[in-house]
Amino acid sequence: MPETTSSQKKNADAVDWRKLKKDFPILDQQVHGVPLVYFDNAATTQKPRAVIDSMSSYYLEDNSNVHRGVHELSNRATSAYESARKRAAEFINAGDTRGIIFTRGTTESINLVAQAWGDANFKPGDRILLTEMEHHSNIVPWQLIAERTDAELIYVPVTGDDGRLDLTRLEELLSRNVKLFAFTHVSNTLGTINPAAELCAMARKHGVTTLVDAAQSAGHMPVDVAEIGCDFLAFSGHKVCGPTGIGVLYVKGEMLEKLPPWQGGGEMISSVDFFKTSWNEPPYKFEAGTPNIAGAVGLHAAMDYLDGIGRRNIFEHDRELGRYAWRRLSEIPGIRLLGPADERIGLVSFLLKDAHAHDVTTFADQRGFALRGGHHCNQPLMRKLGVASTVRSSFYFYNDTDEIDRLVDVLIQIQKFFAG
Amino acid sequence: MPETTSSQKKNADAVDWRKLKKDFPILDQQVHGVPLVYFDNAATTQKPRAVIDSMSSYYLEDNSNVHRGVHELSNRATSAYESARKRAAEFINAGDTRGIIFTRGTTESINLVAQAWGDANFKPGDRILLTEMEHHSNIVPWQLIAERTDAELIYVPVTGDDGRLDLTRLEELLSRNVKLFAFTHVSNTLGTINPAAELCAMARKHGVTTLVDAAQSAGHMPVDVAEIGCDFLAFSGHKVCGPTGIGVLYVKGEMLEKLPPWQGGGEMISSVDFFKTSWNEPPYKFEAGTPNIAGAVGLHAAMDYLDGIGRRNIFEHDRELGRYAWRRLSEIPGIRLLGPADERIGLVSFLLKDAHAHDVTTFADQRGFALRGGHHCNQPLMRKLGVASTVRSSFYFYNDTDEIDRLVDVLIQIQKFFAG
Amino acid sequence: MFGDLDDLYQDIILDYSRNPRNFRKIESPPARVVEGHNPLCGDELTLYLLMDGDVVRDVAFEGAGCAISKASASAMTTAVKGKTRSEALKVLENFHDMVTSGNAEVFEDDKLAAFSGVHKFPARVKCAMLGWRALESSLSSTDDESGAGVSVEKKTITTE
Amino acid sequence: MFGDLDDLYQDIILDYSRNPRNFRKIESPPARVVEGHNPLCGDELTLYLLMDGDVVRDVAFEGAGCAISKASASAMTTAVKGKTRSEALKVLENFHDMVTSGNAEVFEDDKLAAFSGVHKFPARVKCAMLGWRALESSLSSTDDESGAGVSVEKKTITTE
Ligand SMILES: Cc1ncc(COP(=O)(O)O)c(C=O)c1O
Ligand SMILES: Cc1ncc(COP(=O)(O)O)c(C=O)c1O
Ligand code: FES
Ligand code: FES
Repeated sequence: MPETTSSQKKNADAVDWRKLKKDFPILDQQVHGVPLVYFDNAATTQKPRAVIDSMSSYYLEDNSNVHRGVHELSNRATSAYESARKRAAEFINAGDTRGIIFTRGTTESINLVAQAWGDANFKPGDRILLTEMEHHSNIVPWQLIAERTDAELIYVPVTGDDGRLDLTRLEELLSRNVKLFAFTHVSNTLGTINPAAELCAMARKHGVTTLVDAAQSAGHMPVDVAEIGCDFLAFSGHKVCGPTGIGVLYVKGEMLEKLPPWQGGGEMISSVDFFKTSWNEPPYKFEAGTPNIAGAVGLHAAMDYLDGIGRRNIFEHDRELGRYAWRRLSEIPGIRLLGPADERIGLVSFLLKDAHAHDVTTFADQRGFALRGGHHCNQPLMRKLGVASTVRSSFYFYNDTDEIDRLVDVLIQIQKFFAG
Repeated sequence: MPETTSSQKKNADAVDWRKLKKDFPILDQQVHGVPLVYFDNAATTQKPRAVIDSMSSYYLEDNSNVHRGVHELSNRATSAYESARKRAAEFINAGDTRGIIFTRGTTESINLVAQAWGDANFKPGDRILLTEMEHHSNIVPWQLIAERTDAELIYVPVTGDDGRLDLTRLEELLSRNVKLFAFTHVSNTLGTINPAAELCAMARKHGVTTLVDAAQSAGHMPVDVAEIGCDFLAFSGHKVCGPTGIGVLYVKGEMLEKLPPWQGGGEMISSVDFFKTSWNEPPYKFEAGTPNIAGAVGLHAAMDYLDGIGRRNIFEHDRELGRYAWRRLSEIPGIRLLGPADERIGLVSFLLKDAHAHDVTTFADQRGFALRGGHHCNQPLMRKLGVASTVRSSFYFYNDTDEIDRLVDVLIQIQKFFAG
Repeated sequence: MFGDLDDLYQDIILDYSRNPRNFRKIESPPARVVEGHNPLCGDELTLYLLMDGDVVRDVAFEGAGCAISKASASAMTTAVKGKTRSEALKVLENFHDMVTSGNAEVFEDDKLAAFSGVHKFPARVKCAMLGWRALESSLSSTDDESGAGVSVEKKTITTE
Repeated sequence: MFGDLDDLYQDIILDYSRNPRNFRKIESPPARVVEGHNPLCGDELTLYLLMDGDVVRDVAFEGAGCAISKASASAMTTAVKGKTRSEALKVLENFHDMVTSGNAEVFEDDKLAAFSGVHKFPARVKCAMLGWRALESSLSSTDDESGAGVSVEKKTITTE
């Protein structure tokens, strides 16, 4: 988990956050006649002009198919695509580009592991360990492969409203014939930051393979696969200021050779006969068909943009917002706040007394606030917490405390409106 | 196969093709100090400004995640995404948006059918019928599922250099316990247009399910799934003037309910429990995770753009170029031209005497021509034709006969250069 | 004061949601029981329907949903009680037309007209339809010969 | 006259490709046989290597590739004949450095320097390396005790 040192603290203070906001043209607009406040960053982040322009330039100047061409445009497209891969390797400190597979996003990355690795490795009675705070994208792929292979799912419990993993049980759970432990780095509903390195170390002790869902962490804090020590890690471009339709699956070196191919098609082959095919080397072996080339270009620009600010700075900025929001929201009578009070990302989930989450978000929308209400693709967790839905307000570096103050005012109005 | 009527002929003549070329900024550039001539359209097409701008606008004004949000941006993003689906249904005359599944491209569409439908339907000894002119993307997914299910692949032969399917054998092949017949609408190496409706009708007679690979046809001629009568059809956005990272799988109504889910995750569920999940309705059931929203927006603009010109007009224009190229190339001594002399798309594959395909493309590139040399992801076909690679020049509506004349001059130079 | 919001959350809707009508169980059997589920939010509503031949003798619901879904289900119960099956289905059809088009003509002078504002909030149409879709599903099931109610396990409300 | 093309297709390369050197079989056994395969284009090259202890006694190739691959394989055979295993591998390393960097210093006064132009054509580096990678693979295999050549089924040349 990121530590704050006083020198880094200074860095975050030195960033001109207001100026960065100007890089996001979409934020400078009115909705329903009032200024937009975008607080739905956990669903998707906005894109800075540099990212949008990088993709336009690609199509305006360099567009071609990759890898098998020898002409100028094809060379440019190939080198743009492959340098995005190199950048992604740096972004998570993967060391080697062979372990960087481009996918559509976190969901597809996890499905690849479940269907290719899982299918080859799970035997009847094997256990797949998840946590109760997983996103549907880190549950359903495992249910599907568990059914196919007669493996079984078990879950690390969440403690309650303060939303931590009950780690006292982990050791015991890991020893129950577990083959794979898949968990989220940061919860998209609770805001909890899980101690990924610690969890992976424990899993390794038991010979358990690990997958980290970094959808909510990759754009919000430094993510270092060497430090975490996981076997697989997944994240989405659209949640790190990048475009939709692109994401990354990281695969650790020793896993790469053992990972069977998943989708078949162009690019992923070395040689094809009518009845027999040999595979290309990783990462190409796992990328069938024409990839999302422009998406990779946009993701490259997004990673450059984020690391230009510094993800540790972003983390500190957002954490301050999260703490501020938590404090201000606590003032609202009868509000129920979910997740840990600290050691959290810049995200708050809550329930107002007398007002349903969707009524709150509809009302807030008319006041310009983009909030998300619902189960946040965390239905099992919601059921455990005894709620059908929550309101979620998730922040990013272009948000500020002033926006939070205005939100609190509107929430108080809403509370009154529905209480009658 | 498209018929030319005299009235449509007039339409094609009435289009100002030169003016359309101005919609493609990328084409107005020099490479290696000479003007670019882009003849690699079968690999990927270029994008008109309208397509590029549509995606920028989406990110500049409307970007949000889809479906589960109630705020303004989320409504806009959802309606942009769903109206792209509606447009795609029109584009191939699917009637119903339920059968339009957004994927990464043709390859992923075929893998979805192979892994979800194939896995549920193939039994040991069942046969999967392909043709010898299939792209790797319509071979390898079937090899993978055949291996898993102990099904068997069989192939409709290609007649030889004139590159037609040997249809005299089809009836007999279909009767050999075939469960699925998957074939390409248009060959990406030979340029052959297969009589898709006829092939599907024959398959239907034998109770055989059909999949049409429309990667090379969707942007080049009218494609009408009702007329073709197929069960599945796949195409890619990037080959129809749209962006990379988006494609379509069409599924016929009666197949939809029987198609099991493939990838698991957000959006594709109706309700998730820790141990059990129920699926959303089609098409959502088949779209796990955040989709390529901007990609769908770009594809929408591309389909509008193409149908603004008229795909029948494009077909006629390109066919003329193909015929012209065939005639002019035939003048080069010792050239070997592959595929049928007529009933072909605007695409020519050939071999020069004394010059290897990759030497030809490297040389031509220095003269500004983007050609493709290689096996074009058609290795089994190439082996059958006794070649390792060919040079392919593939045209689109922004190309013209003048460019072809210049290509012929350069090819004659190349021939001389390597013959010595 | 609140623009479009006032159209959506009219006084009668707020009242119906705070004090839902026919918010109770009906014993089953003889009542038919259907669970409606809105996959967009996860809300669930249980509908109880007691038929007398072709006529809705009693109808009631339970569940924790949003203001729109509770108010709409309340209004539905008061609107269809005493109606025949086909009359009830006709009201449903008109109601659906109204919440998607905004045109409240058919319901002039009726409390149901209060829901016409929903059409400006496309993401909330499913909320307004939740109780109605459960009713539709319940009406289309048949009581078995023993007279025991038919319990449809769970009905996902996917079409608006 | 042709700019970068002249750098790539130098006279000596054209000559070597039109009239490849050591373009023949060597009987196996005793020769080792390796098939190199370039997945980018599908071209295949068969390399025959006859060792005398640690020394390359004879080396030859067959196959239908592009001008670059044929010329480079030709040059390779002439360059490594008579060299020890480690000397040959050193030449390979230098050759690879040159075709990726363009720096021909090590090969001054050598026919191999003609291939330095390849570095301007990144998509063709694999062509220039095809024969060399087959050699590398062949050198790293060992003859079995009977003295029969080792036949490596097929070696895909994926790294440049
Ligand atoms: C924790 C977590 N995992 C996975 C996902 C799925 O990401 P995507 O929809 O980009 O595939 C999300 C985003 O919704 C998430 O928050
Ligand atoms: C006939 C055919 N099928 C399938 C494909 C694969 O399409 P994609 O790479 O967009 O998935 C192609 C394009 O290369 C093709 O030409
Ligand atoms: S938000 Fe769940 S029914 Fe309205
Ligand atoms: S093109 Fe095949 S080896 Fe050069």
